[in-house]
Amino acid sequence: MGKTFTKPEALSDQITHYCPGCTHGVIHRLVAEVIDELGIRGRTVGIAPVGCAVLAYNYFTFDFQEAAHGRAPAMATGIKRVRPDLMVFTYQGDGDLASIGMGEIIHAANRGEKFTTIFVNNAIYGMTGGQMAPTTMPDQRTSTSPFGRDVDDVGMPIKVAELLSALQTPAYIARQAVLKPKHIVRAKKVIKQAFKYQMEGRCFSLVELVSTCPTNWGLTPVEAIKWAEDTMLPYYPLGVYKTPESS
Amino acid sequence: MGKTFTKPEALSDQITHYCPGCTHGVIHRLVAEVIDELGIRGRTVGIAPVGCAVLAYNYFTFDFQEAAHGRAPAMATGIKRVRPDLMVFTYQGDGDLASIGMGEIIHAANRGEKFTTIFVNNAIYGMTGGQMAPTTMPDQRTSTSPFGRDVDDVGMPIKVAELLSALQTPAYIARQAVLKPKHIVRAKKVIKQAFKYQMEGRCFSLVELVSTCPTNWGLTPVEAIKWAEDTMLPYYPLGVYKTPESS
Amino acid sequence: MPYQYSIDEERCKGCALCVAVCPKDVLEIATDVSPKGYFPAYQARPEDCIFCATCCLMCPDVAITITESAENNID
Amino acid sequence: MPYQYSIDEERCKGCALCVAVCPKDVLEIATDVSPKGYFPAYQARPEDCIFCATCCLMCPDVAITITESAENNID
Amino acid sequence: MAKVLMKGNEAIGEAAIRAGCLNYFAYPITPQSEVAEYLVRRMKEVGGVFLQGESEVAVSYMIFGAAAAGARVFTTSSSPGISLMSEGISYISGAQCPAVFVNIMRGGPGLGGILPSQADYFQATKGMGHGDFRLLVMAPASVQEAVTMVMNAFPLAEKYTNPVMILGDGLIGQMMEPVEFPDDLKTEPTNKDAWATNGMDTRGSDKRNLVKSLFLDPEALNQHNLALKAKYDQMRKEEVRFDTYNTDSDYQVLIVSYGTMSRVCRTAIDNMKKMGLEVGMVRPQTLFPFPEEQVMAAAEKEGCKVVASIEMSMGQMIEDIQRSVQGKKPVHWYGKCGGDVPTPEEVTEFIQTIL
Amino acid sequence: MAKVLMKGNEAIGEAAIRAGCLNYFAYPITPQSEVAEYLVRRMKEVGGVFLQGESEVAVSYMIFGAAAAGARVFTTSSSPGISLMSEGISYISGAQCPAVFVNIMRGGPGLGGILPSQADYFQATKGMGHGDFRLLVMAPASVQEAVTMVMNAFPLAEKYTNPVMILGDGLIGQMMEPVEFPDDLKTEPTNKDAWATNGMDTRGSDKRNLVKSLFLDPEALNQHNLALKAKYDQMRKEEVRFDTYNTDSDYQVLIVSYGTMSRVCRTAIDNMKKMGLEVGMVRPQTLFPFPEEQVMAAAEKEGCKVVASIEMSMGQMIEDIQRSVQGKKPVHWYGKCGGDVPTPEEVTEFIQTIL
Amino acid sequence: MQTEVQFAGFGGQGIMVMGKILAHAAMEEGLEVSWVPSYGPEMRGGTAYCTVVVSDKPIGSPVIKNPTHLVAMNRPSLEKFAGTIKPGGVIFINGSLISIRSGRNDVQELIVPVIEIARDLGTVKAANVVALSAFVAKSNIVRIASLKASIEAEFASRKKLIPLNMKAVEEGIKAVGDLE
Amino acid sequence: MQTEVQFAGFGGQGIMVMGKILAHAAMEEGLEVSWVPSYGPEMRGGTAYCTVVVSDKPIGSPVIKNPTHLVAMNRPSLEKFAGTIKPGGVIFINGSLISIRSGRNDVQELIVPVIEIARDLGTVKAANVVALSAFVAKSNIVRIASLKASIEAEFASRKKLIPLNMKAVEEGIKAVGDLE
Ligand SMILES: Cc1ncc(C[n+]2csc(CCOP(=O)(O)OP(=O)(O)O)c2C)c(N)n1
Ligand SMILES: Cc1ncc(C[n+]2csc(CCOP(=O)(O)OP(=O)(O)O)c2C)c(N)n1
Ligand code: SF4
Ligand code: SF4
Ligand code: SF4
Ligand code: SF4
Repeated sequence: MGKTFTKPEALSDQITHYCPGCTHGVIHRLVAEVIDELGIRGRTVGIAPVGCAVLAYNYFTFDFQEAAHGRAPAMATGIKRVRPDLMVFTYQGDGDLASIGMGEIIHAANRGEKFTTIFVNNAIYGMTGGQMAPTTMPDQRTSTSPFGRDVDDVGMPIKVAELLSALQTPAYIARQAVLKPKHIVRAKKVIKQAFKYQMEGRCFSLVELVSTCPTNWGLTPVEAIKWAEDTMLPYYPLGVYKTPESS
Repeated sequence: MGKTFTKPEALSDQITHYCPGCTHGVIHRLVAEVIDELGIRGRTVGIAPVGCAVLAYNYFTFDFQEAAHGRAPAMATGIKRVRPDLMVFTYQGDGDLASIGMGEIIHAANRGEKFTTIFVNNAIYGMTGGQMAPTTMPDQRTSTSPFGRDVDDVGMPIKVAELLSALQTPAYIARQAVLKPKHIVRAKKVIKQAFKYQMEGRCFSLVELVSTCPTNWGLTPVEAIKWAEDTMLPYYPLGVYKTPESS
Repeated sequence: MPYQYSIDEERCKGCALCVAVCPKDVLEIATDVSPKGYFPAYQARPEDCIFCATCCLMCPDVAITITESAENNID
Repeated sequence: MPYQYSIDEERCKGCALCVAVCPKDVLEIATDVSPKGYFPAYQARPEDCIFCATCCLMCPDVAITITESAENNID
Repeated sequence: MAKVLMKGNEAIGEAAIRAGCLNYFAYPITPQSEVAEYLVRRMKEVGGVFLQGESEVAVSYMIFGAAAAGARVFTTSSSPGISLMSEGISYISGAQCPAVFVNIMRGGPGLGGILPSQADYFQATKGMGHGDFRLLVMAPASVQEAVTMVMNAFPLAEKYTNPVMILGDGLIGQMMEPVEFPDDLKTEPTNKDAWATNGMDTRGSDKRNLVKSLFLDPEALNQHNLALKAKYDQMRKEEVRFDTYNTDSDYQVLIVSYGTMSRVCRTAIDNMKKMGLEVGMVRPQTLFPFPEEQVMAAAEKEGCKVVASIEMSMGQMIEDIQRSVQGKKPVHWYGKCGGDVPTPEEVTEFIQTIL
Repeated sequence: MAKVLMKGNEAIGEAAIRAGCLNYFAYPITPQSEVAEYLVRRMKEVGGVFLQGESEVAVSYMIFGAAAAGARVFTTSSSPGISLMSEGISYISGAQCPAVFVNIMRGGPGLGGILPSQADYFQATKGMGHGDFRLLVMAPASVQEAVTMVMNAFPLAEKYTNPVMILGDGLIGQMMEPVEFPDDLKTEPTNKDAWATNGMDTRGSDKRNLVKSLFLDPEALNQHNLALKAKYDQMRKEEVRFDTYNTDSDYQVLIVSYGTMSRVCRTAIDNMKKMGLEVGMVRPQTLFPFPEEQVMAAAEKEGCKVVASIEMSMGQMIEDIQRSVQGKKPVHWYGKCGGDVPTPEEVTEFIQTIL
Repeated sequence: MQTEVQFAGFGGQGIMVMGKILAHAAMEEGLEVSWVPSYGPEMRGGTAYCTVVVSDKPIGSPVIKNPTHLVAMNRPSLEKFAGTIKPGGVIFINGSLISIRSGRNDVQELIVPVIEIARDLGTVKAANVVALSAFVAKSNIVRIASLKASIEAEFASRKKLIPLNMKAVEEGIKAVGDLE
Repeated sequence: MQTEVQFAGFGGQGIMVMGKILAHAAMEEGLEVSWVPSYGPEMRGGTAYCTVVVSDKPIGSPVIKNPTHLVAMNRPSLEKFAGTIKPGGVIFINGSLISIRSGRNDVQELIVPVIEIARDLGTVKAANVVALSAFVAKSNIVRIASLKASIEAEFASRKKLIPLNMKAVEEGIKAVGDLE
């Protein structure tokens, strides 16, 4: 009935620079576990974003590239076009993917580039000290929305999974969370499915993960989990939004 | 029973540089008529794209700015934020808006910037000699898809009206055509409605117009109309996709 | 009939879109070239014109105008 | 019982997420600071641990490991 | 107004407001995000415009659109963000609109680092984008000077209808120093009716204005470029600013240095004086136009043996110094480019090696 | 292989393939779109990769990703498009990946025009992006030379793990001239296992590779920049290329000119010879590294009174000439920057005015 | 010895191809050549120009202010370039579309109604080859054999057009003969 | 005369504010000041440093390799900076968290258990003000009056905290007295 648990091989021993309770760490582990289970570590190339995960390459034990802010999907396109046999994933935050990188992710998805995107939605810019992101919730206070996000002034939070699902090209698009153990179990499943579609050369795949940034939210890790559940989950419904079969 | 017809005041006398039968000319006229009818010529600023319409400013009789390729929505944002009283519209082709300018149009729409976009979808890059656009139809031959657009390689044509309608911020989004007199009548209606929403400071508004590029399609103007009706209209359904009321 | 119909040879690029949409089949494309190097449209059967302005609506180059006028001369 | 449970003081950042998810309320946060400057988690009631690995699942820092082992010593 | 202790980034934001610039568009990037975090509140107080753009590319065109509509407008960013504005700044220069760009430089190339650097000298003074254009570039050496330069930047941008860049290293943005602001607020922008697309009704004119950079006729484009060149030549005549230190001494070495680096050099010069070694310094305050004659004159001075370009970059300003000195004296380079500002001790050590 | 009559843009595409570069990413822009229109067919024939990116920004990162994965890759664009690659090229240089960028220059700034220009000299040779990096820049004066330079560009990019830029004016792309291609195809890229992220299995190694430009530790970033500087210094030593014309005569004037402009000068020099006026020319084939010593030597030559920088820009290369000549001779500028290439007659006229 | 030919006309008259065929022929004769197009927005619909430079030594400036010869396929082109041609050169005039003359007495004018000739051959499309052949026959810049070879190369992918174009060459040459 | 103070500790200990209060106080005394933070990713969670330079003439280098004084709020900071301080300077040691000593005999060490003192005042948050006050009392860089005024200015927006902090100042000064 009991279970053993140890660090996956695709994950390095390095202690992360992430803040206490930051769920980036959980997501890193899930990706590493999937890569181990699929046995693709030797042909995987990860692409780190510019964001708190900029140092992600220190925490994985396979080839990595470091992208410019928002451009990871273009780099992944470059790799997959010249080396379709490599397994490529981008790891991007919401400022990276949904703000400066919007053009790149939409076009990569629309071309059906055969790589996988792990999209970490923590509703804020972590790395630079808590500015507003396109995914910041209505009335959420950030360093550039100190009075709360005013949707009349800057619009509604962008639902990336839904937006990308509106494209015509077949793809696998899912949203999960890493707030509770049950989410984490499901998150791993969809991440694995996303990589499988890539292995089959089927389609572009993206997994959005509702995540936390206790530091810039000004909450304890436990409070942050609660806030994300209460505030983000109702606006960012979890589920599989698109599959190559459905499209 | 009869009707009179003369050039609107907002349109200059200059003969356009457009190819014979190019529907850019029709769209220019409709915009000019709407501006005359709303009596806003004196407070309107148009923004020309980089594309065949780069010289659009020669054909209108009010203030104009010339944007960089794809960036008209950012320029319009700049104007509206500092001068909300001005009536601002961008005039953009499909390469301009849907390829290089995707990030700018999505974010302007999502912030709910209160300007109007006239989006000319002619399924190709006209100005530069007929390269493939994100809106190029499956199997359509262009100078960069000489064997026809291969959707397995570069994905499906992007449906801009549908994509922008997937955003959460209230907006007015419609698609019409300028292929037949009946389309043209309707097109003018939606363009007028778009400007009205702007006048009321209600929301962002965009009108996509299914248009032609006889020259780069390698067809006569009359054949081009036919091709657009037969090929484009089924894929790009006409109608109003979103209103501030509906959202 | 108080309307005056005219096609501006300077503006017409001979695209023939007007010809295609005219409900009364009034218009045709000229056989000789205009100063601009195009073969312009003209009213081959002006007497059939009902001044519905459909051609005007279609013309991308605002080459056609219909104005009211006392006498009925068509050029 | 063939499992060995351990929390690596070097890795633990004291976020308490494990504490929050433990179904048996086994874990608590220490009152004294670790060499890393954090207040790490520890098993306050190891005897209640059912080795469900829920804490491992939740831990962002892979600080908790459960391995099989002959003897049952918990540190 | 009394002295206040302020962080450079915040002082820059306040200076813009004091200069009557109530319009700010920007995208966050270390080490200058505090400008936005300061202005998001201040602009609300003064009824100005604050918008976080989706990217630096977009921001550069928001600036273009607003400036072309006749507004006084500025943005701030740091090295990678400025690179993304390359095309936009070229367009704004070509279209002759006034705007102010602040670059709080960080280490490069690429992602580089976030600590102080001066490695964008070439970009700011020469190759900011495609085509023949120049920015008027000012380099502050203290928070107070940053304030003064920002306030001067707007009238200069409007005088030349050309973008002006404030080039500061990370420390200028991050340091806190006492600053004074003039009390009078210059909230009235200059009249731009002659060219701005601010609406015909606004101007009460029925002549429409057009802001563009396209000139399809080659002769027209050539004339346009000659007109731009004339503006840059005028800047060379009228806008050169510089400062000197210990140049009345019989210096054997002339240092040319700017920004925070020049302050380190000042300390080094004091130390060397104590050691009996006289070193003079010319500190360019404008990097374009570069104080060519002044550097030449200082280098030619009797007794000066060598010239040293001391920069937090791998040898960029040295090219302008070499052009200025025209081989009259040997020109050496010393610098570091990783974020550690060279110390006075290191500068002193280097100076001794070239003597 | 026999001579073929080919348009510069197509010859450039073919040259890349002959150089073993089977990967091309680009975004259309006049006057170089024919490269893509040629390669979309050829890449299919040779089983290479062709992709039209959504923007030049994206293309620069497709190039980065592909190069970092160990592929031989290139792109082509024109002035505004190159500006949009500014950040990307800085990243690629910082991450030390080999890649080739072709800029078929058009008039600027901003949208400017689409006719030939050389106004991106500063950008290519100095301020391409933020941070301390240089591109190796080659400037062809004929279609055949464009072919040769493109073919040399790839090995050079790989030798220095640094981007190389081919800087041609619009005519180089649009002209048709006879060209010869070597028969042997260099399809085997050099071994990049030491650094490329081509997958551990591919390398049969369990050491992972990492391609990045971030160095948070200031000393590490400084060392990194020193290492880059060392490469650029090596280029200065080993890669300078130039050509001369009529320099064995007793010329009174030395012209420095490159690209199509230099061919106009050659005709002008012939004409002036007939008029009894001897003029020599140094034609830089590499703009970085710039042939400083060669220009200096040619300028110092007995009898040479003045030096003339003749460029299709408003005075950019002249700064490198001034640095090189170090005041030994006066340096004048003549140029046009709208698309009209100055004629031999105009050059002759100018030369007479400076004598 | 260097000769420079300015080709000019409407878009769609095959101006660029004429220049290319001549340049190719000269290249095959071992001469140096440059073909310089006018490119730009005037391309769209409007006019089309190109210049061909042929020389026995490396070509300096490919940009020519005063060409030695002109081939004018429509009136605006003649009006624009007639004055720029060097004395002694050949000015070819498409008689089918151009009623006026160059107004130069220091050049050799060659007027051929190429459209009619081509129409008689079965397609006006061949008018440019008729014009080129007549011009070559007059100016002797390349041998007729080289011209033919070059045309064959140009139409290699559309072989069935070759006989027609060979006829066009003959007619072009004949037209010159008839005039002399 | 120029003095330079290095403040160092964990993030969250109020290091930056200590420096700011000192700099502000010196400014109000009409002196030149520069406050230079360490910024960068180490911010996140980890350590926090800042340097304050106070001088009677314009400040040259704001970057100081060998400061005259050190205020070390945790052990790593003391270990890192103890060796860099100029002879004769003051090294303040947060006795509550630091068991070791600077190992320097050419400086004046000042060890105060600021956390306990602050806790007695009601909140450990005040520890930094206790430490700063003790350090100022020892180093005399600014007058206590200026220090107090500066603290009042710092807490102007949270006035109710001022009395507590004034007590903290007194306790800091007292702590130094007790040691002498
Ligand atoms: C071109 C450019 N612009 C801005 C930045 C500054 N920057 C670094 S990370 C970041 C945002 C990070 O937020 P997000 O993508 O949400 O990731 P997180 O840190 O929250 O995980 C920004 C704006 C940069 N490095 N480069
Ligand atoms: C940065 C930049 N990239 C590319 C170009 C070249 N360019 C000019 S117009 C154009 C596309 C025009 O196509 P579209 O937007 O569909 O408008 P159309 O001409 O079809 O009306 C391109 C790629 C440019 N001018 N600037
Ligand atoms: S700042 Fe936020 S996202 Fe970044 S590491 Fe800390 S908690 Fe995680
Ligand atoms: S190229 Fe196409 S879009 Fe452009 S003017 Fe001609 S027909 Fe219209
Ligand atoms: S539609 Fe207009 S342009 Fe076209 S043929 Fe008719 S009149 Fe002429
Ligand atoms: S979840 Fe991990 S890091 Fe957090 S307290 Fe528990 S063991 Fe420590």
